[in-house]
Formats: sequence, structure tokens, C-alpha cells
Amino acid sequence: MGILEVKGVGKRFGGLQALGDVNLSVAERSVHAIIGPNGAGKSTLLNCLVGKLIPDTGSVLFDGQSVLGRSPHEINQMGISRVFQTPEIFGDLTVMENMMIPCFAKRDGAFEMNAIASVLSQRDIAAKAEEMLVEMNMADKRDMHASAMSRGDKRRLEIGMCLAQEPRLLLLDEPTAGMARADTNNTIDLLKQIQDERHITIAIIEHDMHVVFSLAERITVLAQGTPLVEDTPDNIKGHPKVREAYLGESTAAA
Amino acid sequence: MSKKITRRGVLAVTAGAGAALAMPTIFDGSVWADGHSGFTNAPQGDTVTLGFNVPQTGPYADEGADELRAYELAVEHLNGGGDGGMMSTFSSKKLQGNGILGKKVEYVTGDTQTKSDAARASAKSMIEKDGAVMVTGGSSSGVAVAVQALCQEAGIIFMAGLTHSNDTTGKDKRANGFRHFFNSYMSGAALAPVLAANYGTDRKAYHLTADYNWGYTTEEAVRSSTEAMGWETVNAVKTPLASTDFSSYIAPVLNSGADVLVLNHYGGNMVNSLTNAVQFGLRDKSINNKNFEIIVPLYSRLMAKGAGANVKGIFGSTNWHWSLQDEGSKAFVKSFGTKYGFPPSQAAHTCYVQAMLYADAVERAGSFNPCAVVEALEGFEFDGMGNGPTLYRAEDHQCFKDVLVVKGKENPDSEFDLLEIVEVTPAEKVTYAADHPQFAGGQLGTCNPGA
Amino acid sequence: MDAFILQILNGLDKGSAYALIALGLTLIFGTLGVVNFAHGALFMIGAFVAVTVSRILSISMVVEDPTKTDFLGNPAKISTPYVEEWFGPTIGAGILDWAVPISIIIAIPIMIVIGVIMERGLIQHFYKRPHADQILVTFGLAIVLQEVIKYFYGANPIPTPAPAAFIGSFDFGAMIGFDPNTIIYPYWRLVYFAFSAIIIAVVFAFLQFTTFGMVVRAGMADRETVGLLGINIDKRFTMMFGLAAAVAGLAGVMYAPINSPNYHMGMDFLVLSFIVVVVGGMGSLGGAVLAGFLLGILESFASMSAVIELIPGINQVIIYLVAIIILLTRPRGLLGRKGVMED
Amino acid sequence: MLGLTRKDTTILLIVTVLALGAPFLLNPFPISSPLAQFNAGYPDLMQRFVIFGIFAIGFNILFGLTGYLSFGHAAFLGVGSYAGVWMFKLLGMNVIPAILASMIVAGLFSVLIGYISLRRSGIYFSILTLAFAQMSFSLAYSVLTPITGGETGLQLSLNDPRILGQSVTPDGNIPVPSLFGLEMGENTRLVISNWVFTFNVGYYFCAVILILAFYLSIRIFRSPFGLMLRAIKTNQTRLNYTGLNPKPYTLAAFVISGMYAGLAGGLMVAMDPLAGAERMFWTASGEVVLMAILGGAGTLIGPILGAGFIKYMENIVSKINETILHNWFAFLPDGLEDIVVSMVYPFIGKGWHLTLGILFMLVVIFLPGGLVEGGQRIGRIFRRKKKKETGDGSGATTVNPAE
Repeated sequence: MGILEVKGVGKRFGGLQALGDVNLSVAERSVHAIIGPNGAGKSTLLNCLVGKLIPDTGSVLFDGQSVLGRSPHEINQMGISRVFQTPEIFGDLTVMENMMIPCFAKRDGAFEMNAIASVLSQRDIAAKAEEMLVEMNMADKRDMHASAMSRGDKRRLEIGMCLAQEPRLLLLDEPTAGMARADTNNTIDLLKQIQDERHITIAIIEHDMHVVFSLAERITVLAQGTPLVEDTPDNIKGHPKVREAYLGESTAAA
Repeated sequence: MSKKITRRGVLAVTAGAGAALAMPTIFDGSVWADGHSGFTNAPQGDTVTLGFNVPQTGPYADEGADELRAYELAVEHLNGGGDGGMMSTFSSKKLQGNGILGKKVEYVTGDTQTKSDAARASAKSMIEKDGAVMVTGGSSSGVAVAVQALCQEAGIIFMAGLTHSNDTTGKDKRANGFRHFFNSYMSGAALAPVLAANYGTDRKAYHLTADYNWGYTTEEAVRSSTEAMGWETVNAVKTPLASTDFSSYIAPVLNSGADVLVLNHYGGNMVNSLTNAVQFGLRDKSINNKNFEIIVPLYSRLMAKGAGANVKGIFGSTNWHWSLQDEGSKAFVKSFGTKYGFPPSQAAHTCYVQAMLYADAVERAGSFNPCAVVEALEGFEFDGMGNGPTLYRAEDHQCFKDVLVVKGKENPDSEFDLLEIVEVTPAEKVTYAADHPQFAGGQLGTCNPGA
Repeated sequence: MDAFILQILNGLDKGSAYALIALGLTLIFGTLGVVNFAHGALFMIGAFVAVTVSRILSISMVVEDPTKTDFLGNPAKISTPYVEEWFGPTIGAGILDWAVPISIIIAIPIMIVIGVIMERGLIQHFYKRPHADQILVTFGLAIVLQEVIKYFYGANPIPTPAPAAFIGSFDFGAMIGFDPNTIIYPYWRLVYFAFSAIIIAVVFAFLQFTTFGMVVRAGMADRETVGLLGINIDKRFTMMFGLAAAVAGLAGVMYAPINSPNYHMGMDFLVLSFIVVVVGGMGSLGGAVLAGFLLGILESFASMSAVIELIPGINQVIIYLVAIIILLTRPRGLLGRKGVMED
Repeated sequence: MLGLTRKDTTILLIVTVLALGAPFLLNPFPISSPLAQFNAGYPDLMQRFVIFGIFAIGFNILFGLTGYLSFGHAAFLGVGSYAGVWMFKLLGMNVIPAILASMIVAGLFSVLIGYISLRRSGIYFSILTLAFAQMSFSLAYSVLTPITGGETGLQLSLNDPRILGQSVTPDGNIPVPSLFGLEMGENTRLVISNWVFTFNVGYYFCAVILILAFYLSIRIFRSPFGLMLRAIKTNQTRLNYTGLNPKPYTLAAFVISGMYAGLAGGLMVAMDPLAGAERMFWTASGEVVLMAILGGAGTLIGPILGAGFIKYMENIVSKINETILHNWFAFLPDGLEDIVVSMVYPFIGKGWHLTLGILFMLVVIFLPGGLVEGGQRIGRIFRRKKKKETGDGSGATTVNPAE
């Protein structure tokens, strides 16, 4: 039984069946990639996992608990963090302040109004955020406006913010989309490092096959809202159905 | 604005100031007060400052501008300039044209914005900053009541400008405040006989009433006086102050069986509701075999101008009108018209008279002390100010004088000639007991001289 | 029953004013993304175009008439408008009488010019600025415009009557079988309603069937893409601002006989028109029109004395109450798109 | 100091000095000079500066930090005022219970309105708050007249019970608001030659509260809570996916700023015991928005500057009349004097709205960050000069945290 169990999930938008009967199991501490052509329902699936969308049918269990009907922040509190296709960070805040927010976010979402206590807790939070910045190799940028950074740095910050919460499952939505090759490789290295050091489960939606085959331990191929196959990267590479439905075009294009 | 005379005390502070600097002193009370006057803002030196608090912005700005013109004229006359205006017709001959008690009259102006908060802020700055010993003006009852209460607290005299609500000298009356303008009750009392004479005693009235204090008191006054002579009130509907279009209130009128529409509206509300009512063709209809009629209890010439031709033939009441032919009115119209080129409005008249009455009261009392002024004004009877013999009643500080019933003129000679006087209702017909139920609930209190 | 029909008629009439103002407002928001607090001022300026035209038409030749005296006892001045002098009393008086309809023709170019100047001179610098800045600067502009009008025309309302032919009312009830005088409605208000319907139809047709309109609609949907096609969308948007100003101005011209224009009439309508736009859905033209009529009708119903007796004060708050209920149940307004103005 | 950084301490000290020294600072011109017209150091206006400063500071906690633009904040001020006057009427003239009641009632009212309005964001939120405030105004002006006094405002009367105080003073008047016997209207004047400085008990009471309120707002700005509010303004999505529900934070900010408004309302009636419905009208709500934006939304000191700016215009410029103008320009030759006066006249006195509108536009066009940005620019010019002198030209693009 995996840490994330998706059973029979379906979602319609008007006349369009975006997802139909998706079953998926992500094993704990694995890196699981979900690939598929445009419109295959990858993002819809992801949104169903984090509470942005509610599926019409089926169930989603995280660590044995249903996530359905919970709001995004509640699902996050269960231990799922999400990295977006375009980095979602606090653009108007400094890098340090960005990092302080997840450090501050206690799992119960409570906050401190007591002035003295807040000063004390602010110190702890700052220390923790500082530590995290060092770990993400961004300490030199701590006072920069987050919006002024390069895309790669924004991504790095966003991932760092997710990690600061010590999640059990990290969801990545095309983390290298729109990045230069060098940034992409850096991101791959970063994710590898995270996997090695932190042993957290990673689920990744990706277009770039290079990224997928560098990272993933198992791959699910989605097509037209249903999973086509699920296997190891090596097997997927040679799978005829996949070639036909997806890889043929994709490799040709790449 | 501090309260008690006992707190007064002058103490010198030694300071290493230069020779040019006089010795700094700290003391309670006003700078303008001489040491032992015992009241707020006692005039010092050879001038006295009056505060003219009128709407300069907002919908009543034109009325406020006219009030200000009247005040400037009054100051000119008090200081001996111009032709003296009503000073020559005023029954009290105390005013000499040498200022008040020999002090030259100066004035400060402020903007009430027709909001009670802003009016009070403006009045406070006159009292605290400019040392005004009397504040006057305003174009709505809300402002009058608010500023009157402030003046009571501060210990200066308030001479109300245009305020028609019963409350100003009713439930919200104050010892330091005086109203020359007439009120809702008087409008009702003056109108009723004229309406009976013109429209008969068997009428069904439909009231549209502005949904705030003045509207309430006016509706009550007109209803009770018309019902007393046999009219029936079919319906009374309150309309929001913010309304600009009254069509949805007017449309059902014809269908209600009423044959008279009473518009208890003032200012922009009145202009719009009357315009709308005429648009609906109400006056061309005949209900119960009677011609449908519209009545506007409180008229002003400026509003009549706004409503244009729609006022023609419509009855209402007004405090004063420039076409009055008594000596006082003629003198006032002449000096106002000569100076500004057009005749004064009723608001201008009441403000001019208030300024004169205050000055005269100070002269008669021989002091600017508010309590002395109150004493001089209470029960004061005078004439020659345009409304015939007038009494400032001691019990509620309301003036009792003739009230004009007017009608929109059918063929105006000029742009100012919009109203014609139908009847001058003598003062005794509009006088009521001081404890009349429409005025119940307030206490005058005692005069407050401040500190 | 007749009372209901009467109030529906009323509501349609009220609603047509709301719809016209809101239409221009949402046109500007939809195309330019600008929250224009000066839109009410454009409505007011429109009404004052009517005032000005009738004043210009009645510029008079003044002669002293020694037989009459004015209020000071001086010889009275008799003034005859030049139009009466030139065209004879009958035609001259007729021209004066028709000042408001004549103003429509004059108002269109004037309002377009004012709109274009506003957009080029001020608004265009605010496209990239936060909505709060847009609100502040257009609010400042609205104050300036109304104070300028006040300076020249005073604070008092100025009567601007409709042509004599439209004075009086139409007995609608008698026509559909009710007793006479049960449902009557002033001619000019019926004209106003018809006029609004025409303007709304023209604006929709313009956007729907002309290339210009198509480009603008495409620009409303996706400004960047249209820009990439090499179409100068900015120029067209400037024209849209002119158009919106003209719609507001015409609404004002035609409104002048209904309520005597005063300098603050724009502010009186401002809050209301924003509520109409938001209830209809930001950026939705159809929504603005629908919401305008809906709120007009509800407001009319709420002013019925039976309703006020049932719920005191309902006539004071109905608009706001409806706005709250709609925004809570239909977050994007009646016909609004998702994600517009939510941050 | 007091748990503040050096920079914040400096700002707090500046505000403290400004607030406590206002009677001197606002009265720079001797009373005999024609410029005395511009003196603002009289109690009523100083009180207004401070009270609207508090109102704007509170508004800024909501708008400046979270970006939620409430267009109905005046309702809380109005409700607070009514609560304060009712305390005066029922309980007694001590200002403490009145102000506490104002804050509590305004707080409760803001919980109710905030809870509903915060279900939406952006302009929808603004319109919801506007609608609630307009409803409050309309009802207070009309059908709620028995509770609110309607058009004439809620005021004290000689018949009020005042169970802990006296209904009528021995000399037959309505008692005045006081702090344990110290009357708010009490003045002490210092006369130095031609200068007159007025020290008013009520003003200093307000000033002390302003300093406390300002200190609290710095603490809120710098606290994790404040950080969270700024995060809400920047990116609610990320906040959601960081396991935080923005709603309680925004509601807390809304209620805090509602209570600030209530405090301002309470102080208003403590200084002048009358509550009018107009202070809930939408233009009053708009005014505080303008104060915040004009001064610099999201900055600490900006709203106070904005409040001062608008109230100065309203109270000083509106009082200049034609006669005063003629006095000023009396030194010019007659013809020229008339020309100058007629050119200036439209902008003063009854034209103060026009001046205000023009200044709004100028500030927004040229100083997008409000008056604070103007100050910063001037500061930068000086700093640049200094740098040139010392030869230190490192153009570091460090972030200026908002202040």
C-alpha cells in the first residue's frame, strides 16, 4: 500500500471527461513521475490531489486518510506540499521572509498575537529559515525581493519553502518548464539531493523526458484521462503502447 | 473652552527670551479674553469676531453663498458702511453704525458642508482659533441642532440660520441658541386656512416625506393642521434622503384615491420630487371630481428656481420674500440688491436679521457675555425687520412673526420673480404653546457663558 | 396588479439610466482594465451639455423697457433670445423648446473629445498601475470636474425642461384595459427608455458586427495576442473610451429633463453604477444591462408603500441588500467571468 | 527599544515628538501675521489630526498589509461613535468606558461584516463592505432615528440618566466628557510674545493613545502575524499550499482595523459628544482610503501624513475667504491685487474641494508611493549628495522595507 492511493478518480468539465477512472499508487519514499501528452489530464489529477478540484467519482487516500472535501491548506497540513509550474512565491517579500512563512506555519495553522511571545518565536523562526536558506544555497540572497530573482532561483526558493515544512509528499508540476538547460540540470541535481538526504516521497508531472528519466523510479503514463501503463522507466521506454500514444511524437519533437 | 472661572489664573514663567520677546505667560481661557470677563472669547481690543458658518460645498452651497452675502452686508452696516439697511427701520435704535459696543465687527467664515460633523469642526475652529464670540448660519436643521449644542457647551451664542425643523427650538433647544426662522408647525398652521380656502375642506392628501427628522416634523405639522380642518390623509410614504428619482413614489399616487400630494421635501429632494410629480402630469388630472393639487410646505426661491416652471401655481410657505412691501424688507432688498445685483433669498434675510438682532442685543445688554445677551433676547419684541411685529419667546428662543403663504407665479417678470405672496399669516395664527406636543421632550437648560 | 405593472414600468425606466451608465463603466473596465471613478462625472457633464446648449440658444438681446421696473425700481431689462429675433418668435421658441434633443447631436462629439482627452492625457498612464491608484486619480479627476462645473453653474439645480410635446403623461392603463389613471407614465420617461434601448442596441451591434468591435472584443479577451497580430489595439481602446464617454454623456443629456442637473449628480450615481457593474459581473456588458434593469425594478418594488410598511427602511437599503446577496451567492456577478478583479 | 529595531524606534520617536509637540509645531506663525491663517495648532484640529491618524493607521493594517480594500470602514467609526455617546448618556461622562464600548461594539460589528465580506476578495470585497456601510448609514439616518438621532445626530441631553454621573451640572448644563474628573475641554495657553500655544487635555489624551496605537501597529507590522498578512497580499495561493488558511488572519486584521476605527470614533465623541450619521457615509469611507493611499499605503507613517494632509485642507483652506485674500495681497497695486485674488479665489474657501482634487491627482501621478515616497525621494537627493562628497558610489539595490 502506497503513501498516496488514487482509486477510480473521475472528473468532468461540462462535456469533457478530463479524468476517467484513474488508479494510481505512489510508494513511500519513491520518485513517481506522471507523464502524458497535453490534455491528458495530468494537471487535473494534480489539482484533485491537493484539493483545488473535487473529483466527481473515486477516492484519494493519503497515508490512509481521505483528502477529498478538504481545502488545500488542510491537505497541506496532512503533509503534502506542492511546487507549481510557474513558481508561486511571495514576490513582494524578501527571500528570507519567504522562507520564514513555511517555518512559521505550524501544522495547526495557529498564529501568535502575543507581542512578547511573537518576538521569541520570531527568533526561532528566523533561525530555522536561515538554516534552510543555507541548505538551499541561497543565503547570499536573503534580503533580495523574491520577484527580482531569476526563474531558477525562484524555483529553488519555492522548493526550499516546501521542504521547510518537512512534507511527506512533494508534488512537482513541471518543475523545469520554461527553464534554460543549465537551470534544468541544477533543478534535477537539487531534486536528487533532496531525495537522497530527506527520503521524502516525490510525485512529479513532467514534459521533459530528460528530467523524468533522470529522476523517476516509476512512471505512470496518462492518456485521455486514463492511465495507460505504469512501470519502471526502462520498461516504459520500450513499451509499444506508450511509443504509439506519446513518446513517438515527443522524442521526435525533442 | 474650559469651563470654570475659578480655574483661571495667570502665572508668569521666566524664560530666557530675547528682548523682542515678551514674557511668556501661561493662563487658562482664551487669549482674546481680558482677564476678568468671565466668558468664552470675550472680545479684546477694539474688534469683535463673529463666525459665519454656512454651507460652501455640497448641494446647499448656493444658499450658503447667499447667507454669506447677507452677513457681509450686515457687517458692513454694523460698521457704519453702506446705507445702513434695516438699521433705519429696526424698532430698536441702539445700533449706531459704530460696530458693536464700539468694537469694529470682524468675521471669519467656515464651511458646514451641510454635515453635522463638519459644521461642528468648522464652528470649533472659529471658537478655538479665531476667538469668535458668536456663531451663526447654516442651511439645515441637522447642522443647526449640532452647532447649537456645541455653542451651548462652549459658552457662546448661536444664532441659527435656515432651520425649519420643530426640533431646533423643540426637543433640541438650547439656552445659548436662537432661531429667527419659522418652523414646521408654523408652516402647517399658516398653510391650512389658505388650502381650505382654495381647495376646500374635503380633500384626500398623500404625503411624501423625506426620511429624516425635518421631514418627520413637517409631515406631522402639515398633517395635523390639515386634518384639523377636515382633510383626510390617505397615505404617507417616507423617501430616502439619497433619492434622486422619485418616480416610483409618485407613480402610485394617482391610484390611491388622493387628490392632493404634499411633498415634505427640501432642497434637491424637493426640486426633483416636484419636477417628477409635474412630469407625471398629476396636475392635469382630476380625481374625485377635483383638480389634483400639489403642495410644498417649505418653499425657498432658490429651490423654486431649480424646479423651474414646475412650481407654477403650487402653494407653500416661506419665511420671507423680497417682494414684501414693508419698510424693513424694502430697505433690506434695496441695500442687498444694490450691492449684489439681485434680490436676497429668505436664507439671506434670516441671516442678516440674526446678525442685527445679536448686535442689538449686545448693545442693549451692554456686554458680550452670552448670559447677558440671552437675557436681552429673551422675550424681546421688535419690528421693522420684515415680518411685522416679532417676539423672541423666552421659553424656547423661537421667533414668532408673520408667516408667508406663497404660490409659484404663473407669469414671472424676471428670473427672481418666481413666487407670489398669497397671504401674510399674522403671528398670532401660528403661535403655539411652549409645551405643544410637537415640541415636547427638550429642555432649554441655562445659559452657559463658558470660561 | 396595476400597481405592479406601474412599478415594472418605473423599474425599466430607472434601470435604463443605471444600465446606460454602467454600460460605459464596464466598457472601460472590460477594454482598458481601468476602474474609472470619473465616469459619473461624464454623466454629469453630459447633462450640463444640455444646460449649456439651452443657455447658448437663449443668449438674448437686452433692451430696457421704461414702462416696467425691476425689484430695485430701475427700468426693467427685457431680453429676447437672438434665436427668436432671427427666426421669428414661433420658430425661435420652438428651437429653444427643443434644446435638449438638439443637445444630443452636439453632445456626441463633445463627449468623445472629452473621453479621448481623458484617456490620452491621464488614464493611459495608469494602465499598469494598481487599481487603488486608478481609483484615486479618477476620483481626484471627478472632484475637479464637478468643482469646475460648480464654479461656472453654481450648486443649485438648473431646470432643463423637455420639449413641450413630451410634457404630460401617457395613460398606459387605459390602453391595456385598466381604469383610466391607474397606469400613467410621463412621455419623456418613455422616450428615455426607448432611447436607452436604442443606445444599448447600437453599442452591442457595434461591438458584434464591425471589425473594430471584433478587434476590441478580442482585445478584451486577450490583449497581448491581439497586440501580437500587429493591430494597434491602444488606438482602438482610446476610441472605446471616447465611446464610453459618449454613452455616459448621452445618458446625462437625456436625463436632464427628468431631474434638474446639478454638479453632484455624477457622484450620486457613482456608487450605484459601480454596484450595478459588479452585480452584473465586472467586464460583462450584458451583465451590466441586466443588472441595471434588475436593480431598477427591485428598487421600484421596494418603494411601494405596502412593502415599506412590511419592512421599514427597505427602500433605503434594497440596492445594497441585493448586491450583498448576489455577491455571496454568485461570486462573479450575474454574468461575470471567472478571475476578473479578484485580487 | 520596546522590542523594535533601531529604524522603527526612530519612526516611533518621530511620531511621539510630532504628537507631543504639535501645539508648537502647528503654530509657526504669530497671531498677528496674515499667515496665522495657516496655523493649525488649535485643539479641535489637532484632535482631528490625531483621531483620523488613528483611523488611518487602523485602516492601513487591513489595506496596507493584506491588500483588502475596504470601502466601508467609516461604518465602524460611526458605530463606535454611537456606542460612545450612548455610554455618556447611560453611564456617565468618563471617557474610558465610552472608548472601551466604542472599540468593543465596533469590533463586534466588524466581526459580523468581516466574516461575510471576506468570503470574497478584490473589488467584490470592496463592494460588499461598501454595501454594508451604506446600509448602516441609510438606516441610521432614517428608520433608526430613535437610536441614532438620525439627521441631527445622537447627542446628550439634560434628561439622560447617567447612572454613574450626574444628569445635569449644578449650573444647569450638560456635563462634559472627562477622564476621572479631568475635563477634555480643559486648556492651558502659553503666550510668548505674539505666539499663542494651546495645550488641551483632550488633545494630549488623544496623542498618547495615538502613540500607543502607532506602537501597536509597528508591532503588528513587524510580527509574524504582520508577515503573514503581507504574504496574503502577495500570494494567497502559496499561502494556501503552505498549510495556512488566510481567512482567520484576514478576519483578525479586519477586526483589528475595525477596532482602531471604533477607537477613533470613541475618541471623536470623547472630544465632542455628538455622533452624526454622515460619518458613516461612503465618502467618509472613501476619505480614509484616500488618506492611506495619499500618505503611502503599506507604510507605517504614511496614513498619519495622509490624514493630516486631508484634514488640514478641509479645515484650513476652506476657511480662507475673499477678505483674507485681499489682506494677503494688499501689498500689490490695486488692479494687480484684484487679478491675483480672482485667480486664487476659485481654489480656496468654497473651492477647497477643487484644490483637494487637484492635489490628489498630482500626488498619484507623480508620487505613486504617496507622500512617504516624496519624503524618500527628497531624502535620496540628500543622500546622493553626501555619497558624491564622500566618493562612495556603490549603487546597491537593497530592498527598502516599507516604513
